[in-house]
This record gives sequence, structure tokens and C-alpha cells, in this order.
Amino acid sequence: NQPVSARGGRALATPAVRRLARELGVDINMVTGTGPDGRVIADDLRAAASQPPSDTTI
Amino acid sequence: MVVGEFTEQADLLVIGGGPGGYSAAIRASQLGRNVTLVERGDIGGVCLNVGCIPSKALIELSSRFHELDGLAKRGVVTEDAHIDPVALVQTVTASVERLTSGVRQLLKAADVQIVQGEASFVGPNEVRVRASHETSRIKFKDCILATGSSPRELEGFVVDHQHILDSTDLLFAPVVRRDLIVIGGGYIGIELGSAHARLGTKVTILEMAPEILMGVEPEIQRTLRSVLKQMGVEVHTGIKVKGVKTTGDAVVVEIQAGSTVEQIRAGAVAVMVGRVPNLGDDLALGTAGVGIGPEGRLVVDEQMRTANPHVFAIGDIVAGPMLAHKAYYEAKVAAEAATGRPTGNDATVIPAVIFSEPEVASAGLGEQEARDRFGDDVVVARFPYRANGRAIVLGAAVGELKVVAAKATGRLLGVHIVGIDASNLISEAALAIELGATIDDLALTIHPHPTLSEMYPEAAEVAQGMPTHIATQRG
Amino acid sequence: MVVGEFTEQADLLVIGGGPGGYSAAIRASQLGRNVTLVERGDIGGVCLNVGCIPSKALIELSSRFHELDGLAKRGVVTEDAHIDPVALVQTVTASVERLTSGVRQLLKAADVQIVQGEASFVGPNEVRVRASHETSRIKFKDCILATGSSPRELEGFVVDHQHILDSTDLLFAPVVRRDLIVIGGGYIGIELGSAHARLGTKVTILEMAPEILMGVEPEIQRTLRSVLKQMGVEVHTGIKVKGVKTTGDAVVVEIQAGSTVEQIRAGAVAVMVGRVPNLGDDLALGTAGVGIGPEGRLVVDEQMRTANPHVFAIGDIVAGPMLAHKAYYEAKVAAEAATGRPTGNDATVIPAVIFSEPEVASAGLGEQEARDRFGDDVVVARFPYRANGRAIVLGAAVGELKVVAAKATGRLLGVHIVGIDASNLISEAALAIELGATIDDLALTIHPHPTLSEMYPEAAEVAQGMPTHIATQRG
Ligand SMILES: Cc1cc2nc3c(=O)[nH]c(=O)nc-3n(C[C@H](O)[C@H](O)[C@H](O)COP(=O)(O)OP(=O)(O)OC[C@H]3O[C@@H](n4cnc5c(N)ncnc54)[C@H](O)[C@@H]3O)c2cc1C
Ligand SMILES: Cc1cc2nc3c(=O)[nH]c(=O)nc-3n(C[C@H](O)[C@H](O)[C@H](O)COP(=O)(O)OP(=O)(O)OC[C@H]3O[C@@H](n4cnc5c(N)ncnc54)[C@H](O)[C@@H]3O)c2cc1C
Repeated sequence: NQPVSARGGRALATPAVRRLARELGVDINMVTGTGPDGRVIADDLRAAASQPPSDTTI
Repeated sequence: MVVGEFTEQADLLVIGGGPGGYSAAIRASQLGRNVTLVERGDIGGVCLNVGCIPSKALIELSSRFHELDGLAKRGVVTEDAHIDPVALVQTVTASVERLTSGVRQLLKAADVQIVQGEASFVGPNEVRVRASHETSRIKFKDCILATGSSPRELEGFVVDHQHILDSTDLLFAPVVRRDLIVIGGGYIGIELGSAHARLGTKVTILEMAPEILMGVEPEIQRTLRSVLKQMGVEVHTGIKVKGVKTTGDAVVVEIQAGSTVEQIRAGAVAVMVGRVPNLGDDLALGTAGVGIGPEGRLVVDEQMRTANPHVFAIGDIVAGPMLAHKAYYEAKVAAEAATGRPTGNDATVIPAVIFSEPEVASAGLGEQEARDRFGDDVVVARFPYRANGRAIVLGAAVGELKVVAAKATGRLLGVHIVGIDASNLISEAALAIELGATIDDLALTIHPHPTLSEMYPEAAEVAQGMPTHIATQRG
Repeated sequence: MVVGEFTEQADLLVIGGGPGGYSAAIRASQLGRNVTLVERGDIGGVCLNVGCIPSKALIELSSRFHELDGLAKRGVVTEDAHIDPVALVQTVTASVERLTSGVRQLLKAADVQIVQGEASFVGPNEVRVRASHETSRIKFKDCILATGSSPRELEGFVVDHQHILDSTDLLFAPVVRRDLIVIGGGYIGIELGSAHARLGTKVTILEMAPEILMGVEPEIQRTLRSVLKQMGVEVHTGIKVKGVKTTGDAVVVEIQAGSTVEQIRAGAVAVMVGRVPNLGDDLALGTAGVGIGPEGRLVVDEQMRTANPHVFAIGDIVAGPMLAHKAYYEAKVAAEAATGRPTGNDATVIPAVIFSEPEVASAGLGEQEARDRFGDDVVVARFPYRANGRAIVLGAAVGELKVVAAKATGRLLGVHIVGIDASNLISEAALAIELGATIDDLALTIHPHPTLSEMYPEAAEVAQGMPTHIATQRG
């Protein structure tokens, strides 16, 4: 029963923002975060979601 | 259910009524599904009936009993303290009854249809349910598997509930034993072994691994070993258990440490050497196109979906720590996924608690794990309970809180606590890590005085190199 | 210090050695300042000597004593339970001694020079210090004022420490009184009144306001009143206290409720009607160009700076709740500001705890406050202790956790808890609010099972309209 560890290499974001990404259909790992230390915030997702799909996946 | 082999239809079928199963059923119903839940035993599963709940009830009472001597010295004097084992078991049983009846009511309120019986697959979207006097079939659109786990058996030890016991026997026995051998120094063995020691039983714990509580931070293992020793619990590690003989009213356990073979004797021996997922042949998983993966667990994707796109699996039967809160979390992901919602199992941390005395709790990366991963970019800081005002007034100055963080960014990676109330303290760390909080965030958040939670900003200040309530040290 | 009126130089002078003063001194020293601290009484101030620490030691022991009857029913049986008042006071005193000696050592390790005596200003950058046999002067570059507060006096009640008592008398009296009248239903009156009730004293609490614990959420006030009633504590609100007479071994207090005047009698009366900042004429604040503002507190800017740019003020003498953790936080801001660091007092929440039984704790906006500010954009959700597994096994099912959040964004605005261990639970809320966490963040963070902290995600799920362990309700 080892505690599961922080997963490396994925976007830094709060649980609520991660959920929002799924709801918006945005791959959070492809979004550039504008929060502290590159943190993805809700507005980043909304901006990404309003882009044409090709832009969000580059 | 109808008698015979009539076939019923289920919109969403949940197999297993433990923490995983019952909470998946409630959530799926809230999301608009018609839910049928099959349970072969008691609603509440291991956790509510013979796990988390009764164990914590026993542990709490044993701690209250054990602290009476210390309290007398501090001014709260009692005479003739003793355990009334019958009342104790009644209290334990009452907690179980209260919670399981609550869950039954919640399932009813959520319109979940409960079917008593044991399910096994007869096709990719159909199960047969065997109850005592009847069998039936249920065709499902979607299914959530939550069959949980059972105690691992130890060769040569046939549990007879008299002299050779399992964890359940230790929870509901209306007697304080004179002595007891516990095989297994994992969290269940430590929790129940030390609880019985506090009740007055002479306990000997045998562990095969070189240390108890494998995976826990080494200094916490040491703290616990020293506390167990003070309590009179004998702990032997690196021990191979060879066999057991029952002689009259005692058991004799043959053990091997290195090349020496010894015999130890006690009134009873309890076997708590881990748990195995309930995925046996009876379940006929192959029929459903669901294959068993590594460590005998089911392989699922991020949405808890098995190889069969309409069958989800959660809880002890899938990878990760076998803990109730993991099952609760996964249950909601599976219920959402089965309902076509965008969802995913992406929690950063699954905290873990050991309800020993003192308690142990951790969330996130261990110190070594962090150093392995991030090398020099790691800062570790500790704050001891003995420098915390609340701990002192509680008369509970043993323990410490350790934070592990990234050096460059200050981001919190892990927290490890040994000490009173660690179980309730650790959730702040889980939230902090999920939110990406930093050492500065912890240090600058005002924590009320005098509380144990002040150890968070205090440890954060140690990491900053500017501690308030201990002299400067830095890791 | 030298004898006579020689003048010493201090780089940074701290006046007052309570939580504010001593932690400012330690932090300033860590930041490279040479610190001198003047204290007229005992290092540790009110909090460590006669406040937070001894009160919580007494409260803890009284709770342990009080729960013994309940424990007996649950299987932990004791006979002849009684308080040894001398040992009790020794325990309380030992906690104080342990913590204050710790702080003295920390100050020493930080090279803080301690001057015993009472400071008063003789100029904008100079004080006179009066000790028992000598006076001296200290010229400072910068000064941090942390003179704290004293009990508010009540007209007609002259504390004689025999029959007319203050809070300190209730902390260190080596006797369990037969009965006691407490004037003041603020947190100190409630904490100490109920602690003495648990020790066996018949307690009557008199409060002038229409409710006890003004400012606390109304339903929490009601919960506490009902618990106090069950414990046999009489609480009278809307009461004007007219005067007191001492007759032999008793006091008679004359009270007025509406138009009726009554007399009530007890062995003693304790006056706990609030606290006033220590900013009296003795301090000669005017000489330093520091003026007293509203509510008799000092006015400071965001960096805790008074009108005199080299004099800072922190703790009970400046605006905000008179609480030790507020003083600790402000101390660090002042120490940084005095050292020219960029800093500011910008904490979003100052949590507050009442160590009653059950405990009360809150962080952030109250329900009404939130509705006043945000109108319909508020969601309120509650989760009861009785539906929490850990609370049940602790035998502590009274209470609830309430979350207040913005409806549109889900952002957490406030948390209010009444129930066991509220004091240690609330810090998670403080951190969550500081970090701007939302209801979803709370719901999606895995909290370990079975713990009290699970009430956070459970209440968050109630706010989402999808509770797991209670039937759906939504506010
Ligand atoms: C002594 C002890 C103490 C523990 N303490 C803690 C603790 O403090 N905290 C914690 O987080 N975890 C604790 N655990 C672990 C915890 O109990 C499990 O992790 C949790 O119960 C797993 O939940 P689950 O829903 O996956 O399975 P289970 O709780 O095992 O439930 C599975 C259910 O499925 C039923 N079932 C199985 N197969 C079938 C079938 N074919 N048809 C119909 N029904 C079936 C079973 O009867 C059972 O009711 C403890 C365990 C033990 C033994
Ligand atoms: C019974 C009781 C219980 C309490 N419980 C809690 C609690 O649980 N949690 C909490 O947060 N708060 C609690 N408080 C409040 C808490 O004690 C105060 O908020 C805290 O002590 C304020 O710290 P301070 O540094 O501002 O002042 P103080 O602690 O009052 O310290 C001021 C110091 O300055 C010294 N001083 C004053 N004037 C001069 C002068 N001219 N020259 C030299 N020295 C001087 C005084 O002797 C004193 O030592 C409690 C208070 C009481 C009375």
C-alpha cells in the first residue's frame, strides 16, 4: 500500500481545471499554462477551446 | 428477482457492494442510470463490515484504555480500569451496523435494486447470479466490477477461527487474550497487533521482509518500532514462518531467522499477510472478454474500462493501493465513464494512513523517491511534534511532520507524518499537492493556534531556512 | 543593561515578548538584524503563560475526564474516576513551562538580547525601560510594538482572585469548585466555563448580547447551546450584570434581564468580558508620534507600519481578531518590512477556533456575509458528522461541516465546522481559500478513509448536488 506518486511530465493544474479540460474536450497537456510555473488555469483552457481544433493540438 | 433462469435486464449492473460498488451505484443513479447491484455477502463490503470501520472502532477504544495510566499522572485519576470485552465488541458491532444500515438506506433512496447472490459471467454482457435457493441471469448494458479482495492464505496455516485466526477474528472476539502471535507486519498486522497490545495482550509480530511497513519512510518505520517496543510488543523481521502446530489450548509456530529455527508459543496466531483480488475462476472473467493482468489485477484504462468496453473495474481488483478511498474515487470515475461523461482517473496523490499509535500518514512522494526522480532539486524539512504547542497540551509529543518539495520552484511533492492525528492532518497535504501549492503557500497561510496543523507552516519555514519554533536546520 | 540612565543603542527593538513580539524578534534576527526585546512580565506573553496554552491543557484534561462515563458504556470501564486538582494544575503549569523555556532558548539561539522591564517612549526613536531596581534608555533604529492586551474590567467587579476571578484564576486553581458564575459568553468564557463544567463544577454563563459567541454562524451557536444545556451548564443571554456582593464564602451577582432584576449566588464569579489593547498612557505613544485609532487600536499600513515610519505594531494592539496566529503572521510581515523587504499583510483568511466541546472552527466568509456580498451567487452545503465513519467510531457524531462557495465559479468562500477536532480540520479550508480552490477541487482530491477530513469532499459533493453518504440536499 504505497502511496501513489505525483506523475511526472503532465500539465500542472488543479483537479477542477483538469476536469474542465475534459469537459471542454481539450488535451490539457497540449495547453500552455499562463499561471505560476506554467500552471494551466481555467482561462487557458477556455482560450484553447475557442481556437479551431488544429491550433489546440499543435 | 425471479426464480429459475429467467433473464432480467439491467441498465447498469454493479457487482460487489463494498466502498467501490456501493458508491459507483449511487453515483450512476445520480447520473440517471437504472442501477442493479449484486452482492454475495453484506452490503458495505470488507471496509464497512470487517475492515476500516470495525478496526478503527477497536483501535480507538484500545487507545483510550491505554492512555488511562498517563492521564492519572496528569490529574485525571481512575481506579480499576479494565476492558469489558463484551461491551467492546458490541460497540464495534454497533459502528458497523450504523454505517452499513446507512448505506443500505442510501442505496434505497437512490433506487438501486439490490440482488443477493454471487455473480459470474456467462457472456460479454450477461451474468448468472447464484443465491442460496435460486439462480437467475442478468443482461446488462454496462457493468462495474467491484469484487474486492480476500485475505491471502499462508501455506500450512488453515484458519480455524479458534487458534489460527484472521483479521476478522481479531475485530470481534469478546475476550482479551493473554498472548497472540501476529504473522504479517503490514499495516493491518501493525494496526490490529498494537490495538490488542494496548488492550493488554502480549503481542509478537513476525514479518518476512527486513522491515515492518514496507514502503513507509524509514525514519517512520524506526519511530513505530521504538514505540511498539516501549509498549511491550515484540517485533521480529526477516522471519520465515515454517509451520504451526496446535497443542491443547496453544499454538506453536515454527520460525526461521537466517539459519536458526525456533519455536514460539502463544494462545493463538493471527495471519495477516496481505490480500488477493477476488477474480477467481468462479467469476468466469474470460467469458466476458476481460483478462487478468500483472499482480493478478484487472487492467483498465484511464476511465476504469476493461478490455470489454462495457465492463469497468474499480477498487482492490485494479492496480494501486488496496484502500477504500481509492475505491471511492475510482467508483465515481467509472460511474461517469459508463454514463458517457468526460472523466478520468487523474488524481495526483492517493494518501495512505496507518492507524497505529501514533498514527502514520503520507501523501505524495517519499524522500528517496523524490531524490531518485529529481536529484538535487529536492528540499526536505521536518518539524517535530515536541515543538508544537497543541501536541504538548495533548501530552503527545512523539512524532514529526516532513515535507518534501522541489527546490527550484518550491512545489510540494510529498508530506509524511507520524504522530497523533496524522490521519486528519494529511488531507491538507493531499489538497496542497493536487493544487500545486508551494512551500511559500504553506508558510504564508495562517493556521490557527494552537493546533497540530501549525506544523505545516512551521515545516515550510524550516524548508525556507527560517523556522520559528525550532532552531535552524535544513535538509 | 547598564544601571542608571545610560543610553544603549538597539538596531531593532521589540517591545513585548508575546507571540507577536518573540516571533518578530526571531524573524528579524534571521533577516540579519540585531534585536533587543523588552518584556515587563514573562516571555511568551498572554498566549503561552495565561492564554492559549494553559487553557488548552486544562480543556484537554477536562474533556478526557468528562468522556469517561461514555467510555465505560463502550467497553473501557473505570471506577472512581476523579480529578486530582493539584496534579492537574501541575500538568497545566508544566505545559507552560515547557513552551516558554523553549521560546527563551530560541531567542537565545537567535542572539536576541532580552531586557527585563517596562518600556515607554521618550522620543520618536527612544524608549525608557523601567525595571525593578533600575531604569535605562534604548535608542532604536526600528521598533516593533507588540504590547498585547489585558482583560477588560467590568464596572463594580474588582478582581480579588478569591471570589471575583479572572481567566488566569480559572486556569491555575488547584481545586474543583462546587459552582461558578461566568460573566461573558465570548470564546474565552465558553471555553473555560465549559471546561470547569466538565470537571464537575455547576457553571452559569451570563452574556449581555442576545446570543453567545457573537459572530459565529447561528446554527453553530445553537448546537453549542444545546450541548452546554445537556452538560448542565446554564446559559443566560440578554443579561445586564448590575453588581456583586461578597457574603462569607459566596458571591451574589445582581442581574437584569429585561425589566426583572434577580440575584444569583455561587462560590465565585469569573469576569471574562473581552480584552483591551495595552496602549495606556504609560507607553507615551504620543511622544513617538504614534496615535491611537478606532476601537483603541493602533493604525498601521499594509506593512504594519504606524504613523512613525520606524515604529511597527502587531498583534492584539492592531485591528482584527485578537488571536495568537494573527500576531505570528503580522510579526513576520513587520520583521520583513523593518528590514526593507518587500512584504505585506495580505492574508485572505484568518481562521478562528473555539476550543469548546465540540470544537468550533471557521475560515472565510459566513453564510450571511457571503449572501450579503454575492446575493444569489452563493451555494451553501453541509455534511453532518453523524454520516462520517470516523466520527462514528470516535463516538462523536455531533456536528457538521458547512461550505460556502460562489455558485458560478465554485470558488470556496468559507468553511464553518462544529464538531470533534474542528481545530485541526479547519486549516485545510484556510489553505483552500488562500489558493483559490473550488468545490470541484475539494470533491476531486482523494481524502483518506476513514477520517474526519472526508467531510470536505462529502460537503463539496453536496454542493455539486451529488452527495455520496447522505441523501441529496442543497442550500
Ligand atoms: C482489517 C482491515 C482494515 C482495513 N482498514 C482500512 C482503512 O483504514 N482504510 C482504507 O482505506 N482501507 C482499509 N482496508 C482496505 C479496504 O477495506 C478495502 O480497500 C476496500 O474494502 C476495497 O473496497 P472494494 O469495494 O474494492 O472491495 P470490498 O470492500 O472487498 O467489497 C467487495 C464486495 O464484493 C462482493 N463480491 C465479491 N465477489 C462477488 C461476486 N462474484 N458476486 C457478488 N458479490 C461479490 C464481496 O462480498 C464484497 O462485499 C482495510 C482492510 C482490512 C481487511
Ligand atoms: C484565556 C485565554 C485563552 C486564549 N486562547 C487563545 C487561543 O486558543 N488561540 C489564540 O489564537 N489566541 C488565544 N488567546 C489570545 C492570545 O493570547 C492573544 O491574541 C495573543 O497572546 C496576542 O499576542 P501579542 O503578542 O499581541 O500580545 P501578548 O501575548 O498580550 O503579549 C504582550 C506582551 O507584552 C508585554 N508588555 C506589554 N506592555 C509592555 C511594555 N510597555 N513594556 C514591556 N513589555 C510590555 C506583556 O507583558 C506581554 O508579555 C487567548 C487569550 C486568553 C486570555
